[in-house]
Amino acid sequence: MSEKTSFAQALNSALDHAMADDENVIMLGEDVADEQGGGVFKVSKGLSRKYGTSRVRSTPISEQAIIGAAVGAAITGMRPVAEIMLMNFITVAMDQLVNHAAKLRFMSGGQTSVPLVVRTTTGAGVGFGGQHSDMLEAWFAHVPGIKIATASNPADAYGLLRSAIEDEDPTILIENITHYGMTGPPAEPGYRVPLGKAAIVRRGDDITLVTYGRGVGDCLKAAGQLAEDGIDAEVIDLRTVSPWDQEAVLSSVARTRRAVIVHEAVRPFGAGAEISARIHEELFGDLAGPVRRVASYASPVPFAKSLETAFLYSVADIVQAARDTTEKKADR
Amino acid sequence: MSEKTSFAQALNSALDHAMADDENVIMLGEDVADEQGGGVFKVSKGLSRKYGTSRVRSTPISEQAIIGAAVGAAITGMRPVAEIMLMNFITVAMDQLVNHAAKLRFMSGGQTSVPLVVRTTTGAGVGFGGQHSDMLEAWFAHVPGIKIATASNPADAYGLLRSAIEDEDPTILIENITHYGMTGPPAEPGYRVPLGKAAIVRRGDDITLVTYGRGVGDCLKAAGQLAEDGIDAEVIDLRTVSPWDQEAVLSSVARTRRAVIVHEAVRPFGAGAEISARIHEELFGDLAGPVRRVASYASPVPFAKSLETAFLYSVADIVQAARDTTEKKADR
Amino acid sequence: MSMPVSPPSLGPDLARTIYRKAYLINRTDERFRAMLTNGELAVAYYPVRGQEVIAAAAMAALRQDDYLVTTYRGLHDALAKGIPSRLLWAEFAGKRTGTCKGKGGPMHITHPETGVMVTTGIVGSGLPIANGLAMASQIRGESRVAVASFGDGASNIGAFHEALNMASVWKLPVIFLCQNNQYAEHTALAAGTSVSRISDRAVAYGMPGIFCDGLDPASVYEAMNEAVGRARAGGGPTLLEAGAFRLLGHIFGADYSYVSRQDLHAAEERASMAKLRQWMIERQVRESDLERIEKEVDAEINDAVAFALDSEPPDPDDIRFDIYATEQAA
Amino acid sequence: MSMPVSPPSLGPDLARTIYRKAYLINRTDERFRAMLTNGELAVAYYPVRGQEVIAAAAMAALRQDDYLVTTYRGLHDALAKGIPSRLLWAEFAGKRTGTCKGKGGPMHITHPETGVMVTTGIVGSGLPIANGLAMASQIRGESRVAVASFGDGASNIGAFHEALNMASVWKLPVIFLCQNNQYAEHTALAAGTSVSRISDRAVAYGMPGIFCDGLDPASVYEAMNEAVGRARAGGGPTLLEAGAFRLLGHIFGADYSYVSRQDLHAAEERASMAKLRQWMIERQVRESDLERIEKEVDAEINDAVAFALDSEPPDPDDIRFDIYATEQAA
Ligand SMILES: Cc1ncc(C[n+]2csc(CCOP(=O)(O)OP(=O)(O)O)c2C)c(N)n1
Ligand SMILES: Cc1ncc(C[n+]2csc(CCOP(=O)(O)OP(=O)(O)O)c2C)c(N)n1
Ligand SMILES: [Mg+2]
Ligand SMILES: [Mg+2]
Repeated sequence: MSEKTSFAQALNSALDHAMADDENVIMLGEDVADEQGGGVFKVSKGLSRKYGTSRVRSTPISEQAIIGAAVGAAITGMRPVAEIMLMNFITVAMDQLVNHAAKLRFMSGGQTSVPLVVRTTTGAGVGFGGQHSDMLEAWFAHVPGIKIATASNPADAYGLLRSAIEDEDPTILIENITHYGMTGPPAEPGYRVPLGKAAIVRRGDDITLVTYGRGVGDCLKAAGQLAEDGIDAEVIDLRTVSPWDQEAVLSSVARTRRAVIVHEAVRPFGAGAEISARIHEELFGDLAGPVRRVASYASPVPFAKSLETAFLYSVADIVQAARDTTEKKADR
Repeated sequence: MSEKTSFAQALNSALDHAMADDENVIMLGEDVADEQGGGVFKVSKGLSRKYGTSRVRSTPISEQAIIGAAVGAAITGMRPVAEIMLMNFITVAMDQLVNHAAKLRFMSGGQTSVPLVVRTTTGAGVGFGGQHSDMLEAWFAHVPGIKIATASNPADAYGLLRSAIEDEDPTILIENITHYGMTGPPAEPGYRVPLGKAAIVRRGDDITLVTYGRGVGDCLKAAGQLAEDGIDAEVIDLRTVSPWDQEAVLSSVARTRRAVIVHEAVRPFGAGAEISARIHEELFGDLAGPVRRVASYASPVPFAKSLETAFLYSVADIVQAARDTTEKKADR
Repeated sequence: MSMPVSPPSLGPDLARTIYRKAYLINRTDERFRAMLTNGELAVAYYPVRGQEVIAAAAMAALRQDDYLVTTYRGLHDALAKGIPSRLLWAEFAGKRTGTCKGKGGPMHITHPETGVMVTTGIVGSGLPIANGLAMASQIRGESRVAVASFGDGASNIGAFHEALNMASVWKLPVIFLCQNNQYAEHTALAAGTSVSRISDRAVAYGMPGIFCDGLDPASVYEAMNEAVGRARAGGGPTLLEAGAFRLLGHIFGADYSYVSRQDLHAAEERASMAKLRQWMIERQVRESDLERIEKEVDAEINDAVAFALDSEPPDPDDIRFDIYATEQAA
Repeated sequence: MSMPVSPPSLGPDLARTIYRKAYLINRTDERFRAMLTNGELAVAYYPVRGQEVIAAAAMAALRQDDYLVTTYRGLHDALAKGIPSRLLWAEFAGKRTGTCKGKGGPMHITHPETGVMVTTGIVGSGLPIANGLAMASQIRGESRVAVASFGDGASNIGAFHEALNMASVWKLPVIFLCQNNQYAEHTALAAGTSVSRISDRAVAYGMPGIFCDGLDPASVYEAMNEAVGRARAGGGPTLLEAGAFRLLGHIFGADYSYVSRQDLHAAEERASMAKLRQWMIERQVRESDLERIEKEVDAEINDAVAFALDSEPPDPDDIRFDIYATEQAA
């Protein structure tokens, strides 16, 4: 148990254990079965050999049919895990997710649950350019009935995926493409990350950095630099973007009186806007300065390295925003 | 010119005049030609008879093909106006809009423009239920490269549509399904509503109500009620949701020190969050109280009248939020 | 359209069942439209007149536990699959006693007990979902089949294509039932569709493509029965097209002047209930049986209408529930 | 696959043109992979080895102002359509001097001067866009045609279906060129596709479906020429499938062990440049001409590589431009 595990291995174990525990768990997606390589990021490696190609199905290139099949199976009580290779490809399956998966419980008056999971990956920084790198969590956060989450370390990836599979509602899990090789302590098979619950990954008293996914590592780095200036930052990993843990965030910020929200998605109309708006709504009189947001530049994701770097926010941006916020307070 | 015109007629005139002025303007969508009724809301009535079915094309039920064809034509320099009958159907065409229309200019290094317009309608209140009523403007506002706008009266509908057609970038125009019959003064053929520019539709000093589309009428009603309490509300019609007129909003709120944002879309992660976050970011020290948001209930749109009414925000909600904001100030 | 003598499998018992369903559909549709006309109800409604026999005969080939996914124009399918009239009427009227507690409405009827799993308002989206139902049955080794009912216009949308290809590759127990009523909203078939027979598209998926006469109970029943049998036996999917003609405008109240009075009268004549009645009598169904069925159905509808009108609308507070499995803070 | 004597339309001039294109593609692909191997470049790259002749011969049937939409696996198409090597190499290397100023990269090559309007990374999405190009030509009364190039796996996605139906109904001047290389990523054709010949799907759209041998310049050229001629003459779209075999893994560096060495060697043999050379010589192209072409092309590539390597990367500030027509506040 002291061995380290990679993000990809953690996901693989979560799928493996979930399939072993519950025969209603099935998988489908492009190239996910072993004959097709066990997933292009090897997350489903070995699973079709172990559980058969009836339960682990490589699909045609047909994302609407993939999600639709998952929806149909889910309302009969199965727990499908569908893989959409890259998040941008979810754009061809929005109807099944938004008009169907998210709404069938409500529109049926509670008669049909849609306990499906969509795993997908994305992220800038690997040179995949404009159509393979987008972070679209804010779209789904705006859709009542669906949940969206993303892990920042292998153990949480395990725990979130298992929780999502066991959850009665449709959940989208975003895996950051830069994370697969990241290693960390493995999770026990019983480990679950409850949906909707944030984790305080660093305690601090002077400012709250609210983030998720890739932002967690960056915020921890920023917190280290801020500590050198005597600024003691608390770092919150939301883990679930929607529904998000308002209580954890608000109680932290009520104490620190300052907050910076960090995410990889472009800033305008991103998830950070809701979090910022809520903090101001609830803690207006208590804040020492405005909540800041650090996010990527509002353009499509560029190809050339120099531009991709200009696109992505940096740790320095977080540090700067945090300093601005704390200085603002000194001004008042 | 003193005659009143309906919203639908205004849109029809805008299309008519644009097609007369520029032969690159074409239309496509389900049932838009006269043989198929001139559009299910009659917005394109008479146009195929006038300009021919080569320029005004009824399409198969194929939203990906509709938007794709518009994208292809646009990059050759045509100015296609595509109709997506109801906004929820845009979910099957997200790829063409988000991965292509929004990005081709950037990804081509500026070689190809995508001057297309997508007209679509939606809105709760007419009993169309969960899959025909969603307001999805926040999704597109989060996509750099695309613009999204919506009018609140017939003349603006004319002016916005004409501007959008003449614009070099892809623009989505949302028509509220409850608006088609609304009448108002017609626009002169030269009238344009510049994209990205808000209108102050009521001047006031005590609070700024920021809204668009259906919210404008409701905010004006609320402003009337607030006036009875001695609260003088300014009402801003954003008209373009993205890119939005930050200057107009910020300079108004800088003066009134209070703001309420109103939209029909559900509140969480809606467009109001960005506006709220920006106001706080820019005017933190000047605000008399937190910016409030009034929006619809975070559920799918229900069918039964009693539930649909519970879903939609009401004028009373706006009044209440405005009072809360002004009272909050008294407290401090 | 001729009405050939049916093979023995469609005997009087089955014929009676089909007549009961068809009559129920026909009367329900008419009653509903009458109530819309006189203002007792105000709901977007997609009439099913002209397609009664398709639903009645096709669903007669299914078991109660077989799955169905249908569309906004789905009253006939839902009734034929067996949803109790009271529940359906109450949902159409937006009442708390309806199948979906008034939350879904006519476009989103769901009733798992009778296998009606999804009714969708998005053209074509039911087909991929039907695959999922069929896949669940296949994985579990059940003999249940899934049916996706959809229109001719829907065969032009991407979801149709993806669903048929996937069903073929996986040999799913699913029947794609295309009710070709010649129109997609106000667009005639040829103006939007590159083939005149939707079932010809089956070639592109390596699956059987069958056309049947949607006015002939035997033609529909036999074709459906064969497709269902193949699916249950592991033989994979079928694209089954039933020819019909939409006898009313797309949606209640819509213009329908684009069809000539003459063509319409001829179509109405072909699809008349009197003709169906005559067909039943030729199939050895007794006149007295038909009369009994009609009486029973009329009473069922009266009862259902009264039930729906008497029922309470949802409480505004109901909106808080059924969004997620556990209630969330707003 | 046999290489029959071609009809007179493919004479020595055209043969030389095709050879030049094919050789350029083959050498560029090889050089690019060599540079990836030795670390001079680090880019996601989808090799085109085995599909050189399809692009070379198909694009030889087009005019420069005809439109092309291709995919991530599009190096061959882009070169064959005529994009200057320098611009292409510079874009692949992420330089400011590239076709797209380094903003697009290899997956998004655009060069309107040579008709390369869109290169998409989304499977199938190019087909609806090609319709739009063709529609523009049709409305303007031009004789330009549009070509959508895509893979076998793409024929299973919804956009393919919608595009072919629309093109047929509107008789658009578009050619759907399916390069069937037997694989979609790591999924073999039969594992994902319900037909073994993609061109058989044309029946579902009432359009001609033609299969040609993607290793035979004459077979490809003749089929393409016929389709282009039909499109220019107002005869509507064609689904043209060119048979091939992907000679390398899906993406540079990907596992390809799932194809047996034996099958792979046989396929490599069939698709060897030596064989193409031999074919040229049989077509009365002189050895000395081939040598001259090869020398010129080798020099062109050397020049382009040097140009790309010497060019500057984009300035970080360039990100602000080309998002909207007029620069916006961030
Ligand atoms: C994706 C999508 N596009 C458009 C619509 C609007 N619409 C509703 S019904 C309809 C026509 C469908 O025709 P067909 O499939 O033949 O079914 P029918 O109504 O004739 O039963 C259209 C276009 C929709 N509901 N969904
Ligand atoms: C909509 C979508 N789904 C999935 C992918 C990932 N993907 C990239 S290439 C590819 C295989 C495509 O196969 P094929 O169409 O045969 O083209 P080939 O790569 O063989 O040229 C897949 C699945 C994608 N780019 N877009
Ligand atoms: Mg129809
Ligand atoms: Mg392929």
